[in-house]
Amino acid sequence: MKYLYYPGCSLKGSGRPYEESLLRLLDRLGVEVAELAHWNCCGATAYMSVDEVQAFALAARNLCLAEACGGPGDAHLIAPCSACYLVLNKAQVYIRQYARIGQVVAEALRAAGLEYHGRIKVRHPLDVLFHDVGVERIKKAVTRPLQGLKVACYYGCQVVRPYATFDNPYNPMVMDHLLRAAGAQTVDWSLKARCCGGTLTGTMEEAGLRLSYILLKEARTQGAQVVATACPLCQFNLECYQDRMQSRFGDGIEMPVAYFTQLLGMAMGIPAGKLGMERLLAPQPAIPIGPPGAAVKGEI
Amino acid sequence: MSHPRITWRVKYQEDLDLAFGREIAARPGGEDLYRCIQCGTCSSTCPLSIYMERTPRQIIAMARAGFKDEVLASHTIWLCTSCYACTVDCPKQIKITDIMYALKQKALGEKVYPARFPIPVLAKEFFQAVRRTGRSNESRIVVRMFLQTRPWKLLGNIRLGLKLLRRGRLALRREKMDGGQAQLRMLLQTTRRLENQTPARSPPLAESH
Amino acid sequence: MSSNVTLPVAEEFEPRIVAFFCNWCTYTAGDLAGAARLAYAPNMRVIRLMCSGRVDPEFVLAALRQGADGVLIGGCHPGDCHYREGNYKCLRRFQLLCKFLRQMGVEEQRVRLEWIAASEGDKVQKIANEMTAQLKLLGPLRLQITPRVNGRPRAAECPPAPTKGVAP
Amino acid sequence: MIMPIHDPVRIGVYVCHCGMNIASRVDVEDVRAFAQSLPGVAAARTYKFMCSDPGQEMIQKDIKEHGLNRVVVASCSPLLHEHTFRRACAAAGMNPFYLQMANIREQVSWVTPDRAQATRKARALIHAAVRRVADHYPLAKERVNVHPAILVVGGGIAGIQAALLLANAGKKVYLVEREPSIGGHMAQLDKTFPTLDCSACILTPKMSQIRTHPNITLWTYAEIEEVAGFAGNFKVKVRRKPRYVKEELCVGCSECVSACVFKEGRVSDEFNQGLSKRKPIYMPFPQATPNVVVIDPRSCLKIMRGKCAMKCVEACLRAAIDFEQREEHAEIEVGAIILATGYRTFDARKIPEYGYGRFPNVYTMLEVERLVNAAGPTGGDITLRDGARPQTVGIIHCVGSRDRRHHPYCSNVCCMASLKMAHLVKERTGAEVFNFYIDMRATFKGYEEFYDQVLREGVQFIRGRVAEVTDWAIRSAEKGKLVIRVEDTLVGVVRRIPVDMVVLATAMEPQEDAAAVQRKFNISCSQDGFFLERHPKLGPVSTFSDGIFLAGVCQGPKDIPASVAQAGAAAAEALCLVDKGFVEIEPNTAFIDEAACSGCRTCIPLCPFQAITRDAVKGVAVINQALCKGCGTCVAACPSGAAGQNMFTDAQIYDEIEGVLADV
Amino acid sequence: MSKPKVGFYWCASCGGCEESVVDLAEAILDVAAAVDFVFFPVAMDFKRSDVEAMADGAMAACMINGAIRSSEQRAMAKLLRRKAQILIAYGACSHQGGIPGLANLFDRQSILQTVYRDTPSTVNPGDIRPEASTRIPHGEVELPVLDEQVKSLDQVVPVDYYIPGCAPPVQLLKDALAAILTGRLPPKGSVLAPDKALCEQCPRAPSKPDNLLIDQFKRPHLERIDPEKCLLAQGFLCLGPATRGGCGWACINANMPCTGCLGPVSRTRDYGGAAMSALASLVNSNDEAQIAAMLETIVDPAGTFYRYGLPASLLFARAGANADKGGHEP
Repeated sequence: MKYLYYPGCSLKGSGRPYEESLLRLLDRLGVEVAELAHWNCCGATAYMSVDEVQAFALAARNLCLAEACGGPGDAHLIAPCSACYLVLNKAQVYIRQYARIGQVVAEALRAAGLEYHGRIKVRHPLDVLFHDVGVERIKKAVTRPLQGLKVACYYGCQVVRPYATFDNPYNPMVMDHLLRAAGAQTVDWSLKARCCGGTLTGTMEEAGLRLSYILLKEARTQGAQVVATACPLCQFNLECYQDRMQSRFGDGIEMPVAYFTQLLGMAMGIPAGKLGMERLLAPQPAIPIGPPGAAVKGEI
Repeated sequence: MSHPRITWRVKYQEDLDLAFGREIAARPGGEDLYRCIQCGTCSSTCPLSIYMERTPRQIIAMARAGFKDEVLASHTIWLCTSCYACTVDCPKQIKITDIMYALKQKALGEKVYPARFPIPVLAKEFFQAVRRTGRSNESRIVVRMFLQTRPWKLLGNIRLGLKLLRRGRLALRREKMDGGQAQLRMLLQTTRRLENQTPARSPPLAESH
Repeated sequence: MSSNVTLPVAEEFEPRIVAFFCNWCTYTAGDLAGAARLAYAPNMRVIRLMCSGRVDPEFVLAALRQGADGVLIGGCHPGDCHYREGNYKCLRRFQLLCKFLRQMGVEEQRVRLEWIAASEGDKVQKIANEMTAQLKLLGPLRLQITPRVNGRPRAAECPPAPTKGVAP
Repeated sequence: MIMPIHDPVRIGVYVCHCGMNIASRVDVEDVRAFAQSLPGVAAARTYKFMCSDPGQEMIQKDIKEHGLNRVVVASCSPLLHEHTFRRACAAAGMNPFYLQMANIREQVSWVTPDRAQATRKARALIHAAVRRVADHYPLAKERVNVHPAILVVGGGIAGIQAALLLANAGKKVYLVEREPSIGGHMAQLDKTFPTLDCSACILTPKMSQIRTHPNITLWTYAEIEEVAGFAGNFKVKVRRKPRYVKEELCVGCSECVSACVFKEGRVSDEFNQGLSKRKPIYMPFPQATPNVVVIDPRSCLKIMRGKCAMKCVEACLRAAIDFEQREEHAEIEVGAIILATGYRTFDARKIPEYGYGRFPNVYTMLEVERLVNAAGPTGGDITLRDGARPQTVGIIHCVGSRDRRHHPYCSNVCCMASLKMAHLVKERTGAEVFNFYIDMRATFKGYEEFYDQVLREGVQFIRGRVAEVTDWAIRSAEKGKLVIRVEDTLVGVVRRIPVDMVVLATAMEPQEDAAAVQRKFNISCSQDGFFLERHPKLGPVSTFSDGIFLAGVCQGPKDIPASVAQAGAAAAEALCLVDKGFVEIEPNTAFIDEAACSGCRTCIPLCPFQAITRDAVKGVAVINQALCKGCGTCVAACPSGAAGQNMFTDAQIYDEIEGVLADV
Repeated sequence: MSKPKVGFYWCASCGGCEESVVDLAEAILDVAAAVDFVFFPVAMDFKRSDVEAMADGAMAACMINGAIRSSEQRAMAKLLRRKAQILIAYGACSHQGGIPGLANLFDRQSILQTVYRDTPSTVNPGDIRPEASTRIPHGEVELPVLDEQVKSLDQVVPVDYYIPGCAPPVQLLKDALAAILTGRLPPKGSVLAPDKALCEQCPRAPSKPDNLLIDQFKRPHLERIDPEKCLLAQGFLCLGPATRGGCGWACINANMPCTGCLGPVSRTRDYGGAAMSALASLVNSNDEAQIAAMLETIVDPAGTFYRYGLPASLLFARAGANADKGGHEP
């Protein structure tokens, strides 16, 4: 199966390591992806607060473009950013469910020379890796297992609810399974899907930073050596504000925060440089890498 | 010691705006507003409710009772990060996140948010940037937001900015679409025109059970 | 005809819907909608039959001929028929009839079969509203006029004689 | 059959105001004047309450004085008052089947807010009824004798009560229960609210009466296979599962259980909600009725593998154990059926936020009932999984109830059950007890007083639906506890309350096989999946299938007093039917016009009741009137118009179609 | 006493009805002896002007075969109605619209387009279409105008009797003539044929099972047909159960299923509706998708169930924008 790839604005900016590691990883696993040409902003969260119909129109344009290059059947569009993932899915639901939104969007699309038939499946990399590629294939590709590295898998909010169906919104496990396949040990914690504070870290530090801080603190309490994320905003919040958390809460949290794709890539022996590891601000995860060629043992 | 200051508090019905609740209920996602049984699940599942001067449950009660001014001026709606926990947990399946969006839109439309309050400014800057270029450019938006709200904060962020810049995670050039801008402009213009004609604020066609 | 006749201001088109409801499920659901005061469009007129299996495609065609813009058949959910299988017989006929109606240019929204259980008063409301709205969008069913001549109608058009008590 | 009437048609039309129910939305005077103008209408009147005595008398007077031979009543649904007006017409000497009703209340005034539109629709429906009634012809109801026995399905408190009442009235009763013992959920409870009587103490005597009553045949471990026939004459097939123990020989000494090769229980004990283990051969619970052991074929070595030392057989002095026992099938005839099939409890795993199944100390209410019970797995000690006593207990109401994601309805009993549990926990353990409720519903006799008592006992009440039960500790006092996160809505503040034990008041929901049972008995379910009563107020225990009645929670969540009361009502209804001795059958049967039938046989395979056969001599189809139930499927299918249906002839239906469509 | 004057005219038809008269064989001589043909364009040289010259009611009886589709046919039907005491619709086209009536699935515009432009064999570079009147060097010539739809005779003029069939069976014609000559006619409006469906006395009736349900619909040109067994029981769409008898089972005897040319019995309002109801009821499945799959094999319900009678059906013609007016029958 061939996939289309919708990076979204963040993966071209602060989320560059996510894009780099994701594309390398998919390449290594033999998953073909092509970046959607001429894409625009998905219409995410902040946009929705100003005008949700325009937000849906933005999302719909991307879906139309994807449909146009996807051929006649259903096409799969990978959206790695949680906000993009949510908005692209939400737009599909609302266009269908709310007649007037559907009409406005359809008419506006027509005016722009576009038409949407509803054939796009918006997918998150977690979903694709777990359900399409499968744990077995990942296990096979692992050459340098993570040797019991204790990882706190952090999913964040919008990737597991309310439009995602690939995992349990209360106790998601897909990332845990993937990283266990790479030899990591994942910690069981209750805050996997709790909000990281979103854009509040920049606008309302007291609230936003505390949310991120709570996550890091609980991850450390549960014994995690690294937090794995699946969303550029989560990663940014958890990683880039650690010094500020220190000054505000007087409690030093030094915790490596990496994209799950980076960790998987490491396990597959992809050089750190190719995975954007050096772009991380927080301390690099001290990853106990197994000898080359070692296989993952035990059940996941 | 002075006596504690006591004030009287009462709400007269004529000072309430009952149409306000109906208007919110008429927006997409607002359709179940009047179904709320005030159980408080939204408030307790919300990770930010601890910062809110009124819990989401209270906002809903006030919105439908017509406390328009209090609701729109409330910080609560701006503290919502759209994590959708309330929407998923609500036993009455009220789309609370959407109601918060509707209230934010209303507040922006009526310009009743507090001055120099960064969250709505960020939303607006984001909106403008996407309209102009089709994509958002994180650094520019953030800089503009700080300039408008708390310029002194910008200094504190310079260090972080530089760090990111060194690591190639901060794009100084304006992020642009690789073509299709004209089409996008047409799309957004038409959407706006159609919306001004008849707002897309109708209840859903069919509810999925 | 003179061309300067002033036409009355066009009223909104009010479609006419004939509904055949089975006694046990759908008609009861209609009563329930009433008891719950679920307001719905006044365009649907219900004819009570014991079972949706009693619905003869000829009834549907006759209703369309007589000026109905839509026909709704309501029966018990599959498996719930009071007479075990009447609703399935209805489903079989309905499917063939629909195929024919498509050939005749009758849009699929005009003739519908819905399973509505005795408890689904809200579904009666929903479907009456939905169908009325859809028919308003479609406009009147524009059947070709068969001019009826002054003479005696063909035997096949006579109301069947044997069951008639007395000529009105 | 068809008897043409040669008198000119004289129709009386009676438009009911129904107080303001119709008159407030329909211009009844306009409708009356319209009816008066229709051809064949000799009289048209309105009245405030047409179903009242003066209303009926008005119709009867007109029949006599105006020589009416047809009557149209435009009022409520025919399902409600057709019988009333038929009786009125018959009393005035008119054949009752000359009546037609136009439903201008449920179909018009109650659902059409606009007065002009409502009036227009009422006119159309009356027009159709007037057109149709002209085609009516006289019919007569047939009488069929009723079989005097009664079947009660389900041996919980409702079924027990109904069976005893009927048996005491001298009726033969079959009580069929699918579990090995009767008793139902009530047998699992410790105390009952609000009086706190011991559940077993009040239930056990009734159970033993069932066992000994000469008029009752009790079949436990048995299920209904098939139901055929109709009110007064049901034929029911019952399948009796093998219990591998001869019921007539076993005296319940349980020597076999002690002797079983399994020294300890291995199988999760259903009666104790899995909180203890039982052996493959077991007594369901001490007061089980019949007091007979049963062998579980899914765990017994002899049955599963064919090899076992069979110590149980050795131990039984009465040679009651019989591994050769096979399923038995019985066929019974009954006149009436009472369904009392009960409920099951909501699976709390479906609300993962509450951690049931993940955190060991999160319990369901029914589990804690077993813990409290002296005969339960802990001998009545309320303990946590590790045996410790809880210091703080949180009871969460509305788990799965009042929740559109699961059950939108209120389960009715949980508030009181939670109050009772709060009282028992506090009394037995002295723990601090928190009740988390959305609304407190304590509405029957003595309930508010009980609430008051529990309040005085110092139980904490927090108004708010719990969002989450978590083991994520923030403060040190929360370490090792279950933290309940809730908004105290009366204060408007989010609270975190650490507790040792969480009790979930899970919803009552329809039995897993409710839909299958519903189909078997040919009744309806309401939207929530419980069995549907004929009328929510006036027919609360009847169903749309005559002769089948409902008792207990299978009709909707209710507590013990309500179940018992409903069982009494169902028993009374069944008694009325059986004692009357006959039922009258609606004459809406199908018939064949022999002169028109070509003998094409299209109708024959379509009849669900095999009522149609072919007369080989005449070469035509013949409908057996006794077997025909009047669905009309054959009539619709007949390609040459030879089949007809009384009360629903083609002519009547075509006239109705034309009537509703005529622009009026 | 002079012999009764009789007319015989054709409208939109194939000529088969005329053949059926020839099928009277020697009996035609008796007919010729008993009546006086005053108008019979296919056989005798009378002109329209001859008919116009007659007094109204001059003909004792006139039979018209063929459907009505053009201005000329309409005019002739009206003329003959005036001149005849008894007007008989002869044959399926006149009775119910017949096979030409299937044109009501299309509008006139698209029919003309197909015939004068789209068919592969058409060479019509100037896109020339028939005109009501055309100027030629010798003056003006006129052509009949094609109506929007095909109608049965009684949709144009009042009809007294119907002789059904495509073409009518000889026996029905003989019986009708005898009835006319002896004056022993049934009430006006009657179809002069038995009022029971074809299955009655069908030679294959004994082989029809009592509990027949159909698992698969077969098409006669694709399968071998058992010459003894009930055709419906073999899965062929035989319309005998819905069709008026009186044809003498001609098709059945030729090992072909009944296609319904004699039309419905008197108790049926819509022939196709009744036939569809009966046949669909026999589909042996309760599964929506399976039913649909079985009905897939009935590729053309309109052509199958309304082969001889679309104009006489309740829907008459394809609904749509080309309706004469937006309204309904008054």
